[in-house]
This record gives sequence, structure tokens and C-alpha cells, in this order.
Amino acid sequence: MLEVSNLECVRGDRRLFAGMNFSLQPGELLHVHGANGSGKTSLLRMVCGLTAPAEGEIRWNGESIRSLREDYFKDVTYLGHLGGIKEELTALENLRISAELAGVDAPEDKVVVALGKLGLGGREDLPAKVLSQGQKRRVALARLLLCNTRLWILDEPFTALDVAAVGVVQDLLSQHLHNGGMVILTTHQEVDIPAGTVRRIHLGLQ
Amino acid sequence: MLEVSNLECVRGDRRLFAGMNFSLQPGELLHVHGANGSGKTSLLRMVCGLTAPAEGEIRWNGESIRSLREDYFKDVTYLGHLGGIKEELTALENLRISAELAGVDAPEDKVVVALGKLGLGGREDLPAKVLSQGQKRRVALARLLLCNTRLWILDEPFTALDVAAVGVVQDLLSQHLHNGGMVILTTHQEVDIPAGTVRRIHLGLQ
Amino acid sequence: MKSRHKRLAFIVAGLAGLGGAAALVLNAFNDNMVFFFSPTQVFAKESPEGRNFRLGGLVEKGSLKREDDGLTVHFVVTDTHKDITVTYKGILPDLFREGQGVVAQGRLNPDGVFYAEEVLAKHDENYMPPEVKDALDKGKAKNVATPTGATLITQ
Amino acid sequence: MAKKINWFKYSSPQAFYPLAGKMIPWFAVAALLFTLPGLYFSFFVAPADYQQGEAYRIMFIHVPAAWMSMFIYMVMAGYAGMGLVLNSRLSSMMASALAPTGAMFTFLALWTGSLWGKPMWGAWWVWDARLTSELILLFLYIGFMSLYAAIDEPRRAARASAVLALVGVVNIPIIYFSVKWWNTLHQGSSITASKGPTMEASMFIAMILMAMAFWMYTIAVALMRVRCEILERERHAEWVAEVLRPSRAR
Amino acid sequence: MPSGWPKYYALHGRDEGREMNLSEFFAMGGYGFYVWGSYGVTALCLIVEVVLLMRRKRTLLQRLGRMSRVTSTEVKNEIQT
Amino acid sequence: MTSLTAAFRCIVARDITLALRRRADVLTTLFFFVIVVSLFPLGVGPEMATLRIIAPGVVWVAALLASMLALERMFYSDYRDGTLEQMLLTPQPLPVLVLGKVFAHWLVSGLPLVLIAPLLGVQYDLPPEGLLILALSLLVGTPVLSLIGAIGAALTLGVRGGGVLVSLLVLPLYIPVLIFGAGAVDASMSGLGAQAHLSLLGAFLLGALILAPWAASAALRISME
Amino acid sequence: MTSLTAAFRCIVARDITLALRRRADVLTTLFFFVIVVSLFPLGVGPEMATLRIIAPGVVWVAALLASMLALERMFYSDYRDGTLEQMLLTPQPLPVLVLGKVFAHWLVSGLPLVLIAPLLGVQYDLPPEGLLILALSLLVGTPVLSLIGAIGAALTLGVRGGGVLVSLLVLPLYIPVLIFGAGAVDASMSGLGAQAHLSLLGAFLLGALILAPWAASAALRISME
Ligand code: HEM
Ligand SMILES: Nc1ncnc2c1ncn2[C@@H]1O[C@H](COP(=O)(O)OP(=O)(O)OP(=O)(O)O)[C@@H](O)[C@H]1O
Ligand SMILES: Nc1ncnc2c1ncn2[C@@H]1O[C@H](COP(=O)(O)OP(=O)(O)OP(=O)(O)O)[C@@H](O)[C@H]1O
Ligand SMILES: [Mg+2]
Ligand SMILES: [Mg+2]
Repeated sequence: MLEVSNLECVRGDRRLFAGMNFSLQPGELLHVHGANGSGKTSLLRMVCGLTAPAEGEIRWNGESIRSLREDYFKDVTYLGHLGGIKEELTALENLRISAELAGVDAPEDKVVVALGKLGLGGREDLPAKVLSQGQKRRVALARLLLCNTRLWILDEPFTALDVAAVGVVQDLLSQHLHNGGMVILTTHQEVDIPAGTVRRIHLGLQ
Repeated sequence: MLEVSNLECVRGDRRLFAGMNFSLQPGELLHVHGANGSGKTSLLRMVCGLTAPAEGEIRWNGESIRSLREDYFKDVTYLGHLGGIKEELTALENLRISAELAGVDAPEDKVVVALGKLGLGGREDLPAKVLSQGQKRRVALARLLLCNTRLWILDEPFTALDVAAVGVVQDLLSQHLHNGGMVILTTHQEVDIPAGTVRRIHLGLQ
Repeated sequence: MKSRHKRLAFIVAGLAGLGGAAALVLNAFNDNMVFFFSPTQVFAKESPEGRNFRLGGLVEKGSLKREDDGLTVHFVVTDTHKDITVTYKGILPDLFREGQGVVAQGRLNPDGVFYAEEVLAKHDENYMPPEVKDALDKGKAKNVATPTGATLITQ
Repeated sequence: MAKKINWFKYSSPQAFYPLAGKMIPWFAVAALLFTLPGLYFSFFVAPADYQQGEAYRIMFIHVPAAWMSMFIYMVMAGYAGMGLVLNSRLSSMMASALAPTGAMFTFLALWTGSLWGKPMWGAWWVWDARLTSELILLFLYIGFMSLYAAIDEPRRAARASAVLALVGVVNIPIIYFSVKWWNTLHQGSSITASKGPTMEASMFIAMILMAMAFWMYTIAVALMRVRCEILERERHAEWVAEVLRPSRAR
Repeated sequence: MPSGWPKYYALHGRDEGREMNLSEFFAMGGYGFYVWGSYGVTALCLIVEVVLLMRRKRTLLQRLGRMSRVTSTEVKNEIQT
Repeated sequence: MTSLTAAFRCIVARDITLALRRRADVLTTLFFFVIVVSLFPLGVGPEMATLRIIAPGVVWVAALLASMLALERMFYSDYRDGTLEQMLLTPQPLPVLVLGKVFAHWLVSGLPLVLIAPLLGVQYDLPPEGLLILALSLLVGTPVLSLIGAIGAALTLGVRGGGVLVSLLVLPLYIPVLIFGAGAVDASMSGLGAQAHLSLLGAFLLGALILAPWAASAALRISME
Repeated sequence: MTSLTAAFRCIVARDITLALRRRADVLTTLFFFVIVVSLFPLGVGPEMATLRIIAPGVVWVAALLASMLALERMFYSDYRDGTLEQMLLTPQPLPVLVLGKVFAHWLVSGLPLVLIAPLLGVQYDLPPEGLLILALSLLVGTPVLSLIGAIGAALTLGVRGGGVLVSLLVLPLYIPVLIFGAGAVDASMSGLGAQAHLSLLGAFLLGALILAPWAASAALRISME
């Protein structure tokens, strides 16, 4: 479904990788490995369509994502180093707005349930700025429960999470794969996904 | 050496913990555990002297850190969620300046060696902004090699680090403890320190 | 499919907006937005009263008079319909000639004399050697003179 | 992909670098060849004006400089747009190579205009439409260059400043038509398609010669600058090392 | 003044056809400051631009030359990976 | 089409909520405007005749500076916390979202200036008609400032020190608005009627409405690379 | 004592290096100043007589605004990236570090204004003596602005939208400096001699030098809680 061919990434003066090819089928998870600075974040942003590749192409269902644009974004959820959480808004508002912009219907009770699942029950109405590092991250992850996109692109989703939360996210991932979703993620922690095929890419020779 | 008595922390409306007592002797490491939002960061900032406790006292060598002030800071190195790295300066400049402000003599070659140990050899002269997440974190950690303070307070030092870097930091910690240093750290990852006594505090009943 | 419709709608809206903008621009140019006022406008009380403004027109031939101090001058500005006398103390620009365009900044006194604080010369877009000018003047004087006046008076 | 089509051959910096090197001397010579008769005509052939006397000779650099300031901006914006749409590196390099020269000609138009305005109008500067819009042009050039310099990543810098250049294009027709639309102190155009030039032939020739000289100069200088730009941006490419080898032997 | 020089129309063209002399030429009918100020600054700008460009090119070549000597092998490796 | 308006409304509502949460921000743009206008009599001296002449210019320059300063807030906080990134990955056309943001921004930082300007004009002894035209010209002119400013703000997003660089890019484009805005008041006070100036401002507004959202969204995409 | 001067020098050197790395920032404060001063003739109209009257006020107000805008840069970036946190944990007295930062900030954002002001004054047709006094008054006055501003900048650090809130806190304190600064030029141009005004400015400077670093460092400690 997602095909990447001959991808090249140049940051500053350095060519981080070149000639990268892979494809991802429904139910598959791609784990991008690599040392610090090997270009994982850069790769993920390219696959999202945030950065244009120096060379090569990324196709979704056979069409280039450059030409699909908004139609591609309908199918993608990205979670970057930055959570995309507005500090002044409450967890609830944050999620409702991002769902609405994603074109998804998210009634309040559904959002509350999602937050509850991530252990933020009772904190729905706190402004995000008073949440701790890990709690903010959880709010960001709750988006995965709301959107029904096929491709999830997650950059270090487990940072700042405690063990309980890591478990919740692992379950989420298995379920998504089970339902025929696709996932691309990076993480330095060792995490295992029970269901679905896990493929790996290793970046960087340095 | 470090004694904490009857410490209480209140953030917003919530009392995160109260009546906390512990003391730390040379060669000991304190691992602060707790779920997200249980108040680990808040505790560490208090112990640094950045925040005033709601109740209770923190003593260093028997004297309250409130009255010691600058004399206490001579013995402490703190590494927070933010690295304290200026993006426009190179890794080298960043370290030299922070050493100089800490009142430590840090000739260029010593700094270069420190950076080399953390796997940044050859990147000394790049402005920090072009470094990746993990590389920035490594620069911040290199400070530990330069300062010769007794008490290290590290808030999630392993975030964003790859396996190799985690190993280096572990070695650093063992060595510091071995030399009679003290460490307080938080981390969600399971990390073991070969040398020295490890004590644990668990925060939060939620 | 759907995004194409959207795109079309955007383009239509854009064109409509541009059309509206063009209409407004034309409307603005129909109205009078001027660097200066002509004597006719001044007589029609279109110019501001009691404050400074710019008066533009041709210096009437033979109207320039200098006072003894060598600095103060009087001349008449005309747009061929109305005349206004101007008094100015200071150095005139080199291009200041009788029969040529001028823009004077200052205020109109109740006595109908315009007291200028600054005098700028405005000239036309014709460049030619003097003898050609002479020849032209002899031949079809009117044709050359009108464009000069026209640039000044038309708005 | 683009390389397969023949006339795209020179759109790669690698191919263009030596080509530009070969073209520079020709344009430099052409600039000189236009300047000499241009100056001769300006001072020795063209007669004094019936109104402005000798001062009008400023025209022979004022008008070409003003023309070039607008023309270079258009070309620069064109290249910038091409760089943005086609993602071709060479176009953006051309755009940033043209900007300083364009800014210089804008400055010269302002400078010579002021020096001309003082004796003729009686003021160095007035805020009329033509003068103001030309000043805005200078600011646009400066903005383009500073934005380009402020962003470290060359590709992003090129694309961001391209957007600015394209937005600024609206200013060009305003400069050009300002004398028609508003009642400016600046004179109307002397050269119009309908009436032909309202100036003496020798004056017209001198102006055209100087304009050609400026034009050729611009091309030569822009090519020189784009060569530097290419080297700087592609310094890690293999062909640059190849190019540099003979220069080291020298 | 070479006698073969063309005719030059003097100030305001009243006595046309008179030969000019050098100081009159520089006086520009009283507008010397303005005319030469324009031409002078223009020439200066053009020349300075060219000189700056040549200098930029020279230093650039020097720097790149130094760099290519140091890293030419490294660069190749990077490209192959 | 309905999804477009829904997205537009969602963004506007969001940004206004945010602005109300940090009310200090909104008030301080206004305060800046008020204080700049009120500083001039202090710096220049209290002669009414002089003040009346400089009034339109001062008010307009102050409005221009105030809305330029407020620009920084248009995208920066969204950029910092990653919500902008998310917005770019939304299945809505970016120009619509940008237009929503600009509109909300104007409601919060431009409209208050329009409403308070007549009060400040009274300080400078402007006649009632002058006050009316002042408010009108600001009403048409400040949205243009916000729209043009959006382009500058978007272009300088990633750039360090962009907060001030933006003025370099944006001020030249503001100049015409300033000239015709202040010109409108001047013209009306000297009895000429401000219609021509106002229709030109209107033309600017339409043009900016069409072009600016596109340019700004292109700039945003570039800045996020 | 030597360690104090060493720390002071280290901070000044660091901040100047940083400023040179983002040269655009420095240039754009200056540019802002230049453009504000140059906008006024556009808004007000080009009459020399009026311009000469308003010149000192305009230049001083512009300097005040420019240095107020530059304030944001004094601590904010250090706050964002955690270097400020580290500075608070340094075994050096905080007021010394703050003074170093303020001094570097003035060198980079205040001094250029002083140097270019006479050039801008020429635009407004000021006589040579007026130009001299203008530059002098700015030379004494702008450090006061930086010092007072440091307190405001430190107080509003944690606060969202502080960039504009700071003006609310700082402008009232700037007003005396403005009045006496512009007054000095006015006085000298009307033949009265600017000495009295200048000595008052000098007194402000001394007072601010003593009080501001303490106040600002207390504010910093509070903001970082
Ligand atoms: C700072 C002041 C001035 C500026 C910024 C300025 C700007 C310009 C510009 C941009 C053009 C080119 C427009 C076009 O091609 O139609 C131009 C053309 C011209 N300017 Fe100026 N100008 C200034 C002062 C003057 C003065 C004082 C004079 C004469 C007294 C003058 C005479 C001309 C002439 C003759 C043309 C050629 C018009 C044509 O044939 O199209 N300019 N100027
Ligand atoms: N603007 C830039 N200019 C120069 N180099 C850059 C730039 N941005 C990123 N880089 C370099 O690109 C490399 C890859 O960065 P990236 O953020 O993709 O790494 P990563 O694999 O995500 O690392 P981490 O595990 O630390 O997050 C780094 O070495 C970094 O130095
Ligand atoms: N300004 C504040 N107002 C109200 N509550 C606050 C404030 N700051 C922090 N909190 C609350 O304090 C709690 C502890 O925060 P802290 O950052 O210390 O947690 P933590 O243990 O470090 O968590 P993490 O593992 O996620 O980093 C959180 O529940 C947070 O909601
Ligand atoms: Mg990364
Ligand atoms: Mg924490």
C-alpha cells in the first residue's frame, strides 16, 4: 500500500541515506532503527509529506503523495517529537479540535472514553500545561484512538511514558495492526508487538 | 550528606507528596520512581533549589540549601527535561561556557575528549541546532564529564539516547558513585548501575 | 474528484475577487486623488481651508516678479481657467520657468494669495535640443504646449 | 529524469558551471562594447536639453538603472518561481545571484534620481507614487536577500525567499504605471508604444546604448555570482572536486 | 583639446555649435556636482561589485581547495554509501 | 463545501478560545496601540495645531506597529508545540485554515484597534468626521495588514530572530496601506472626501484576501520542511 | 573578585557571540528603528516645518519601541532552552550575570541606535547641535531602557504572550526617560541648553545600574519556580 522507492535524504551537507526502498502492506509494522542522528525523524517526516525528499518517490495506493496531498492526509496520523498539544486548552478540547480538523466526528463522551483508556480519567478538564511530561504525551497518543486512519507514523511514541502507559500503547498498536492498519515507528526502547508482522529498517553506518 | 526532611510538594490544587524524608550518602544513587505526573520532576527541581518546597527542608552537609545558595550550587549539577544547550553555539562552545560559569577550568582538548567519549567526535564544531534529538542530549550529558561536582541530579537522562549512549551514561554513573559522588535520577527505562548503592523512592499513590 | 470541484470553486471566487479589486481601483482613479490642487479646484473650494496644501499649475508667462531682497518672488499659477497669485521666499528650482509646470506647497490666505513654503518644478516628458524647440514653437506651438498643460491638469 | 531531455541538460548546476564560465567573458566584453559608445553618445553626441540643459545627462544612467531594477526583479521572480514549482536548484541559484545586482541598480536609480531631482524639482526627495514604490522595491530586494541569508538550509532558504519574491511582483506594475495612475511629480514616460519616444534621436540612442551596457553587465555579473553559489552549495559533490583539481595545479 | 571632436551644444543651446573646453565639460553647465555625482557613484558601485565578486571567488576556491585536499577521500566514501 | 466552512469555523473558534485563555495578550496589543499614540504628545509637545496635523499619521503608524507586533503570535505558538505540523497534515486545504487563523487574529488584534481609535483621535482634537473616516480606514486597512503580515510571519517561522526579521519583510508592503489609510483621514479633514482612498484600500483588501492565504500556506509548508 | 569579573566577561562574550551568530536579529532592531522613524513622514506628510518640531519625539519614541521589542530577546531564548535554569544554578551571584546580559544586550541593541540616530535626524532637518544632543541623550538614556526593561523581561518570562505584556509593565517606567530625552533635544534646539535634562538622565542611569540587576535577578528566580 505504501511504497517508498529510491528515497534519498540530505540534511545540511550530509547525505543521511540514499536508495532506500521499502513497502508496507496492511497489518505490517515498520520499526525504524538507528543510532542518534541517523535520520529516523527525517525519514518519518518525509513519509508524512512534511519534507520533500531530495530524490525518490513515496506512493500511497500507487499514487505519489505529492499529487495526492489532502487525500493522503485523510489516511495518515503523525505523532512527532512535539506532541501537537496546545497548553492552554484542556485535554478534552485539544482532542476534539484535532478530531474535527481531521474530519472525524468526535462527540465528547467518545473523547472522554479515549482519555480514560490512557489513564487520564478525571484530568479531561485540566489545561494541558499543568500536565506532566508523560501526561502530555498520553494526550497526544489518545488521538490514535479517535482518528480512524490507516497509516500511523509515530516518532518515539514511548518517550516519557511509564510502564503502564507503554502497555496501553502496545495494545493499541496490536489492535490497529490486527484491523489491517499500518504503523511506522521509531523507538530506542525494546518493545514487542504481539500481533502483526514487524519489519525493520536499520539506518546509518556513520 | 544530603538530607531531606518532611518535604511537601503542592502543584496547583494537588498535593503531590508530603512528609517525604530521605538522605543520601556519598556513593549512593537515588532512583525516583513513579507514574507520569507523580511529581518526580517537581521533586528534583526542589532538591536543586529551583523551587521552594511548600513545607519541609533540604539540607546539604547539615546546612539548609536556602541559606547556602551559591555554595550549594558549587556541588550540584542538574540536567532537566531541557538540555540547556544553546542552538547557535557549537557543542564545544556550549560546554566551555557552561564549564566557565560553573567555575571549572575546561581547556579545549579536555572538552573535545569529553565529547569524543559521548560519541560526538568530529561534530564538535557543528552548531547544536543541526544535531538530532539524541545528539543534543549527549552534548548536555557531556557536562557531567567536565564538572567535578558531588551531587548529580538527572531528570530522565536516558530519553532519546540510543543503546550505545545509554551504556556510556551508565558507565559514567558507576564511576561517579565509585568516586564517592551522589546521584539522584528519574527514568522510566530499566537501567542498572553495577557499582554503588541504589536506593529507590516510589512516588504517587494516585 | 471532490478536491477538483473545490479547486474550481476557489478559482472562481478568486477571479471574482480580482474583478472586484479592479473595479475598486478604477473607481478610485475616477475620483480625484491628487498630489496637488489646480487653481480651478481652489476656487471651487475643493482645497482644504486653513491648512497647508499643494497648488499645481503653469506659471503664467510674464507674471514673475522679484522683490529687491532677491529672494522673495511673486508669480501667478494658472490652469488656463483660473489664476492664483503665489508669494514665495526662498530659492527657486532651476527648472522654474514661466510657462512651465510648478507645484507649490503652502497655504491660501483669506486675501486670495497663496503663501508658499516650498516650490517644486514639474516638467514634461519631452527632451530635445533648444533649436528644435524653437522650430517647433514657431510651427505648431499649440501642440507642444498642450501636453505640458494636460499632464498637469488632468486627473 | 530531467536529464534525459536534451534542452534540460544545462539546468543541472554541474553542466551549467563550465558553460557559465565560458559565457562570462563574452558578456563582459559586450558590456564594455556598449559602454564606450554609450558614454560617447551621452556626453558628446547628445545635445543639451532645451529646459534642463546639461543636468538631463543623468538620464542616461538613471533610466537604464531604473529599467534594470524592475527588469531584474521580474527575471529574479521568474527564476524563483521556477525553482519553487519545478524544484530545480539552478533556478533558485540564479534568483539569488541576481538579487544583489538588482538591489544595486535600484539603489542607483534612487541615487541618480535624487541627484537629478534636487536641481530640477528643487527637492532631493518627495513622497510621490513613483519614488515611493521604487523605494519599496529596494526594500523588497533587501528583504529577499536577508530572508535568504537568515535560513541555513539552502533549499528551504531558496523556497522561502521565492515566495517573497513572487508576492513582491505586484509592486512592479505599480512602479511602472504610477505616473499614469497618480498625478506624480515624477514625469510621465517619454517612451511609449503609441507615440514613440518624445525625445531627440541621439538622446534616445545614448539611453539605449547605456541600457544595453547595463544589461550585459548584469548578465556577466550574475553568471559570476551564480558560479560561486554553485560551488558553495555543491561543494561536497564529486564533480566540484574534479573542477577544483586543475585550479589547484595552476 | 583634439580638434576633431564633435560639436557640443553648450549651456541652454544659445550659441550652438561652439567647441567645448575641458573645464566647461566638467562644469556641466553648473550641474557638475549632480551629473558627476551620479556617474561617479554608478561607476563605483559597478566596479566594487565586480571586485567583491572576484574576491569572493578567490577565497572560495582557496577554501574549497583546502577542503578537497583534506576530505577528498571522505567525500567519496560518503557518496558511495 | 460544508466541510470547508466547518474547518474554517473550527479554526476560528479555536483561536478565539486560545486568545481568551490568554487575555493578557489581547489586551496588551491594544495597550501598546494606546500607549504609542499617547506617547507622542509627550515626546512632541502639547500644541493642538501640530497634534491635529500629525494625528492621522500617528494613529496609523501606531496601528501598523501594533498589528506588526501581534503578527508573531499568529503562527509561532502553533509552530512551537507542533500543532501547526498537525494542521499541515489535515485533510483540509491549507489556505482555508490559514484564512481562518488570519481572521481570528484580526478579530482579536485588529478589531479592537478600530474600535478604540476614535477615542484616541479625540485626544488629538480631530473633528467628528475625521474620527469616522479614521475608524473606517482602519476597519478596511487592518485586515490587509493581518493578511500581508501572515505571509511574513509564515516565511520567518523557522528562522531564528524571525520576530524582528518579519518587520523587514512586511513593512515595505505595509507602506501603501499606511499612505492611503492616513491619506483618507487627511483628505476628509481637508474637505476632499476620502472615497478614493477608501476604495483603494478596499481593492487592497480584496487582492490580499485572494493572494495572501495561498502565499502564506506555501510559506508555511516551506517553513516546516 | 576576579571570579566575578571572569563570570561577567564570560557572559558578555557569550551573548555577543550569540548575537553575531544571528546577525539578522541585530540588524533588524536597527532596521526597525530606521523604518519607524522613516514611516512618520509618510503618515504625517512631508512638511519640513512640522517634521522639525516632531523630530526629537519621533526619534525617541522609536528608540523606546525598538529597545522594548529587543527586550524579548534578553532572557527568552535562554529560558526556552534551559540555559537560564543552568545559570541560576551557577556558583556566581546572579546579579552579576544579569548585569552582563544587560550590558551585552545594550551593546547589541542600544548602541547601534545611538550611532545611527544622527543620520536619521538629518532626514528631519535637525541642526547639527540638535543632532549632537540627540545622540548624547540616547547614549545616556538607552542603557536605562535596557536596565529597566530587564526587570520587565524577567517578570514576564514564564508568562505566555509575555512579549507584549512586557510593554505594559515597562512603558510606564520608560516615560520619564522619554520625556527628559526628547526634552533635552527640544531644549537645546530652543537655545536653552540641555544640561539639566542630561544630568537627570545620568541620575536615572546610576539609579538603574544599582537597582535593576537585583530586581531582575529576584524576578528571574521567581519566574523559574
Ligand atoms: C529618487 C527619485 C527618482 C526615482 C526613484 C525615479 C524612478 C524612476 C523609475 C523607476 C523609472 C522607470 C520607469 C519607466 O520605465 O517608466 C524612471 C524613469 C525615468 N525617470 Fe525617474 N526617478 C526619480 C527621479 C527622477 C528625476 C528627478 C527625473 C527628471 C527630472 C527623472 C526622469 C526620468 C525619466 C526621463 C525616466 C524615463 C521615463 C520613460 O521614458 O519611460 N527621474 N524613474
Ligand atoms: N538543518 C540541518 N542542517 C544540517 N544537519 C541537519 C539538519 N537537520 C538535521 N541534521 C542532521 O541530520 C541528522 C539526522 O537527524 P534526525 O533528527 O533525523 O535523527 P534521528 O535519527 O531522529 O536521531 P534521534 O534518535 O537522536 O532522534 C543529524 O545528524 C543532524 O545533525
Ligand atoms: N503549575 C501547575 N499547576 C497545577 N498542576 C501542576 C503544575 N505543574 C505541575 N502540575 C502537576 O503536577 C504533577 C507532577 O508533575 P511532574 O512534572 O513533577 O511529574 P513527573 O513525575 O515528572 O511526570 P513525568 O514522568 O510525566 O515526567 C502533574 O500531575 C501535573 O499535572
Ligand atoms: Mg529523532
Ligand atoms: Mg518529569
